[in-house]
Amino acid sequence: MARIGVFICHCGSNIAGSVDIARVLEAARKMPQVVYVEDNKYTCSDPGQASIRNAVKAHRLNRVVVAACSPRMHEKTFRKTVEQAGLNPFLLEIANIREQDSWVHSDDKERATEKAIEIVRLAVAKVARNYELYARQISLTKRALVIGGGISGIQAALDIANAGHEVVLVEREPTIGGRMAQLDKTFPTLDCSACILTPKMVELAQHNRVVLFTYAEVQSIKGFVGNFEVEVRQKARKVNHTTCTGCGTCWQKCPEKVPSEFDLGMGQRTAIYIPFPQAVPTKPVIDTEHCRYMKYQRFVASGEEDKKPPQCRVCEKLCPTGSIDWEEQDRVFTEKFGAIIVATGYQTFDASAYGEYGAGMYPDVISGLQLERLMCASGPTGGEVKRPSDGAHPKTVVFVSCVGSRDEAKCRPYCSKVCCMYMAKHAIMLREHDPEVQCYIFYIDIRAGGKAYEEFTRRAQEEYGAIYLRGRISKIYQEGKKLVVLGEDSLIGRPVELSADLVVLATGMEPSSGVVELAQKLNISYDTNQFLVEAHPKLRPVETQSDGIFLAGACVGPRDIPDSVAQGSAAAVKAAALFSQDYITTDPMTAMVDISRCTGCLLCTQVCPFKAISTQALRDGRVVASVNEGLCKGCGLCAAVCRSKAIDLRGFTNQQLFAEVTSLWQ
Amino acid sequence: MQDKIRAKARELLETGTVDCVIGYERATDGLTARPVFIYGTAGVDRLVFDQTCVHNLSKFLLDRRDKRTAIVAKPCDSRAINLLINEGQLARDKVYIIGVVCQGMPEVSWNRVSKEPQERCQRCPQRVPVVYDYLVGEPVEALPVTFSDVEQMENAGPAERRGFWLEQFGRCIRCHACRQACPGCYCSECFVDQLDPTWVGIRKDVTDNEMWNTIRAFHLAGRCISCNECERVCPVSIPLSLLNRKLEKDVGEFFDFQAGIKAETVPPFATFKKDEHLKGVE
Amino acid sequence: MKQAESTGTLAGQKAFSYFPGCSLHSTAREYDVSARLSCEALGIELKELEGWACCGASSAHSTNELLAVSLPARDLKRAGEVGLPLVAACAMCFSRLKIASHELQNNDMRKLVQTVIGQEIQKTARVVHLLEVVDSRLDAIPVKKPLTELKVACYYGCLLVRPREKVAIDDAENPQLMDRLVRKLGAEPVAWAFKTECCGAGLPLARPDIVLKLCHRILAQARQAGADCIAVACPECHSNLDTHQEEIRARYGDDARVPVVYFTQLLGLALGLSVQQLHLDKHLTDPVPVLSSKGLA
Amino acid sequence: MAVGFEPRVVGFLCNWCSYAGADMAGTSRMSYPPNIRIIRVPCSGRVDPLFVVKAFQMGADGVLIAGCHPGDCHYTEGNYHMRRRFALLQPFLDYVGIEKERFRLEWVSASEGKRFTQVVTSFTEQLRQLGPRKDRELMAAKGVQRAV
Repeated sequence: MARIGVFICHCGSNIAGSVDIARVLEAARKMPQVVYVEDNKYTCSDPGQASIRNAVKAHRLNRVVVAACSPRMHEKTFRKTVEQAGLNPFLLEIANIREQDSWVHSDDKERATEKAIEIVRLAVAKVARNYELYARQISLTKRALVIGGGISGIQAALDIANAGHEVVLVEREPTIGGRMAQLDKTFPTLDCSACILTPKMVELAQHNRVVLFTYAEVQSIKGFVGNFEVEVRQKARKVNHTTCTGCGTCWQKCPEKVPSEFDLGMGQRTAIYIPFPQAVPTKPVIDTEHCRYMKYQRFVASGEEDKKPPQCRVCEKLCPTGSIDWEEQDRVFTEKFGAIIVATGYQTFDASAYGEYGAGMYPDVISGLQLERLMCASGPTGGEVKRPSDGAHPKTVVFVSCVGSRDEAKCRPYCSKVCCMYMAKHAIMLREHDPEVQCYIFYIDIRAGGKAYEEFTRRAQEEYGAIYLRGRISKIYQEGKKLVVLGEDSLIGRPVELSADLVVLATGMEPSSGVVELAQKLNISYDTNQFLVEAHPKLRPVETQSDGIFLAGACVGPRDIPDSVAQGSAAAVKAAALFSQDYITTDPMTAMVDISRCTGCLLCTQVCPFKAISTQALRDGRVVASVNEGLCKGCGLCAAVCRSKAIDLRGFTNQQLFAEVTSLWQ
Repeated sequence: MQDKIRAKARELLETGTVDCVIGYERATDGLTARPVFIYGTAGVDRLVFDQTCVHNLSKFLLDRRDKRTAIVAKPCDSRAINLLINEGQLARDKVYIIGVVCQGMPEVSWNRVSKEPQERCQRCPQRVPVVYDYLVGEPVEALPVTFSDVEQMENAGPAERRGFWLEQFGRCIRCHACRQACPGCYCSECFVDQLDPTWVGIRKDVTDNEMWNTIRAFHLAGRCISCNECERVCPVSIPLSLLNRKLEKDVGEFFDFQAGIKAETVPPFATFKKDEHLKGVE
Repeated sequence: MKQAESTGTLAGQKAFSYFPGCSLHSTAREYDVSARLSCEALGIELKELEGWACCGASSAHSTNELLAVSLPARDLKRAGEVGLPLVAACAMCFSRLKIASHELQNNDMRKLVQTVIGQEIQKTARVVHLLEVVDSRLDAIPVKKPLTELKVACYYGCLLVRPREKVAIDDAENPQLMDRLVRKLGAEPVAWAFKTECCGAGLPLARPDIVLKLCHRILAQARQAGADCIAVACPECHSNLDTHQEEIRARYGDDARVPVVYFTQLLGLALGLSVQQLHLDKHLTDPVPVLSSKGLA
Repeated sequence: MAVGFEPRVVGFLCNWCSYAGADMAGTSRMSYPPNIRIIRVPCSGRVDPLFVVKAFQMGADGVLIAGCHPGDCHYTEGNYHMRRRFALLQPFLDYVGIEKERFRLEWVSASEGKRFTQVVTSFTEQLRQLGPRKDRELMAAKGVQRAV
């Protein structure tokens, strides 16, 4: 039998001013199972709380209703109060008679009072059906998985490792470093990108608490916070990395040349390769599609006889350690983690979507990232800026901003944030490479929010002579050796025609390919632009709706290096904070299954947004639903769709809600 | 038809493909049919099939979940089997479906068979079972679906509709025969029988009856396969198909979904589309 | 108002209401003739819309928005009553009809238009361009005389692809419909950047300097891309590009001459029709020499 | 319209958006008719049609379900499920004579105190216009007996 105490708060005059407290007290006294009522000036004050504690003891109360402000305000406070009084904290309900009554009906005391009585009635009806709930403690694996080895992932992995926890970093490319490794210099300081990045890459590779899996991908993910089980697929490299010393003989001698992905087609690599000289690990992989011996093997397997291609196998012959392993296959292994950090980063927008710019049609229309490779001293041209068509040194360079950014027609409505800055950087660096270069930059707005960013873009204009023209480009076409650029200077309202040697499209950022599939595996959400969605855009920017899964870097949205690094560190702290506990305490308001009622139709498993419901086979052969409390977030979708009412939600049970509805007509 | 069913049943029992054949036999009035369970070849000749075999037998399969069973299934019955497979109640490989082509069934009651097919059969598009292992009868084309009965009710004024249904619900005696006959109603403990909370008052009051009938219909939204057994067995002749068919119509219109057509399908309440525009929802 | 049936496939459609428009009955007769003959050869029935009137192009649409919708609205209503999709060959007519059917979806606009034309619009026809119709049965075109070795610069102009939300039959910057057709006919569509560049539109009388400048660039680019001829789908584009070539040569000094033909003429040629039937000998910059040189005329 | 008729409205508000939106109306000292009784649910998707029908059975003049805007669900997709359920339930109840004007699904975010007051005000006003439910009269006319 419930013994309910009702505590009505005046909240000074906030409630008492428009609600007749005496009448509410009187009505509450008559409600079923209510054995004690009292009112307080301020129930949340120390004396108010003490009064609740005393009444619980004096009147042997086992349920408490506090009629006061919104539960969003003080539910936690009063739960603690009843807990101090020796009750389970979930034997409390709040009747919200301030935000949802006295404050909105201050003009009608009579009806505000009536409403307050009914609000209390609802709470009494509900609390009578509350029962003790206990948070569960779940053990956790203090080991983190970082997906993506760009600067953000590297930072996150290093910070977690330095905090004393084991980290596994999975990167799908043959090297870590990500997009930052492709940059020549970084704005606004013009630090050499490799000079600041490669030491971090090496530090990571050598860290005794870090395990690095490059050329590997996450295949599947099961489990929940503290207890993830992740299958990782190590793609076949055809090179034994334990014996390989990275001497480089193989990739220097390999005869097969293919366009380099790392150099974005501006240069070539061999079929056995490392993407760039400072790659980590500095050990090669064999590109099986282009390797001559692999082609030969495929040819033999196809059964055709004539014109066999050469067997090659030069790398195998020259390798001093015998590390070439033609038989190696993809390998899948399972690892356990307590937290996952997603740092899958971005790729640049494919500018061929803009027919008018001629990307892909004219060799001298290139992207910003391609220009980085042309300027980089360790790039394909040794840092000499030569245009792709004829190797000439461009003297007039036109930049086009917002290619794949701020353009709803291309389904890229967002600003990519870094392009304005890198265009200014390029203008400065091109002048430094060759003082005769004249840069024209077509922009929509100059977005240079950031420390020393605005100053940087001004320097590009004032000291390096870049000419900024506000307007969009309508067309680019080839005329002889020149590219004719048609556009508009919208500040003077006139069309502009420029003859350029090189056109650089400031392509924007978009999420890396495959991120949607990964998000689906992780069961985290992504937005219409396929960027991953944070738990709260302001207050929980590196968390997701799934506990234990964190986000860092440009997979969340366009960001520059400092922001990506900061987020990597932030996500690392979140993971480390999780690992500072010995157990994870779960919210007890989760779903539960009455197996005697469950028919096994499993509609609940289909609607659960968190994949928290799985199945369980009973001894009699029936298959019924089973809730994983670690995954359940307590939305109650399952309870609403269950026809036999076999699944219910603690804290918002069928009994409680039903009692609330019916109490209104008592 | 009957001969083919018997021959198939014999073959299935002889070869041990199944342990039992669920079909129809002649009832004691000598005119109509009733369900029969045949366990051996000796009983095979009891099987009949004609215009009086109105019952949906599929629900009997639930008592034989783990045993290999053959069943005589008309088109609507076959949809019920798909539904049960979809909802994990049956395994396809345990069921051998002897499908029969159906031209519509007459009204049948004890010792009486109507000349015209029942109204529900006149509106039924399916003439050939949607799933079967063996088909009896020549396939014919499906007919267009019509909802003129539902539309007529929709077009009546709200007060007229309310009056009509209050009268109908007022007559309900809460025998729950509709539930017992329905292949979609297989809950081990129906919400109407639950006591805490007592979802539906145990009084035979019109409001409680309304609760029962509307929620039962809604539990079959996107699941009802239009066999109309509920209405057939209703002792007070409440036009339950009018409720079920309203939901069938809306489910078809809103979600382009028909229950029981395929076993592998995602029912409308198990999924959603982010950008769907649904009538009445802003 | 019933929405124009917009979802059906064009491929299965045998008969269309045909909206020739004023140009195809006068200066662009060769477009009309070649369109009709080609369609006949393809088994497409064109039924000229009875009582069609001005589509609202040029003067109307640049001076009075309501008039520019009301004029085609009347045509759309008539076509709606016929019940067949309405096909236009003239890009201007197509653009006006398409925009009007878009505007009529707006209840307020429709009511206003109804008071202007004094008729109630219950149903309008789906508006399609002839290029879309031909494209819908591309695989079924019975090519009798492949246009081998003919290099064609496909020029779409602006009206078929802009504005994107209301009209576009293809990508606005690098459309492919005509390129696909030309390739199917055995010719080679050249890659060039001026497919949808402005030809100067209705300005040849008011500002011939602009028209000459724009056309010069288009013609020069087509030549530079190696085109033997330019294919168009718009009488205005045709007139601007074809009729000013001598003036352009006089003004700019370079020989940018290149024949300009309608895509329907190329289509007809490949279907086995003769130069004379298709009026290919009526253009100011004569395409016959280049066609003869490829053995096509 | 009945004189002095005050409809009784049951509102199921999702904890994360609409309940907070109702709180926001309070903290901003906005005002709306006091006819609504609010039941807090974790998510609009928690609302079982049973609760809605029960409320009408008990005599509610109107039922409001309010949740996060599409795309904003705290549980990512609960409101989408509710939207489907509502899309079927509202016309179905209308079909059995509980007018569709009596049952609403609205999206109210935590910051939309203003919108919450507008929703409640317009809903209450609509129900006032509609008048009380006529079940009793209709039953009398049809001779349907109530249980005692």
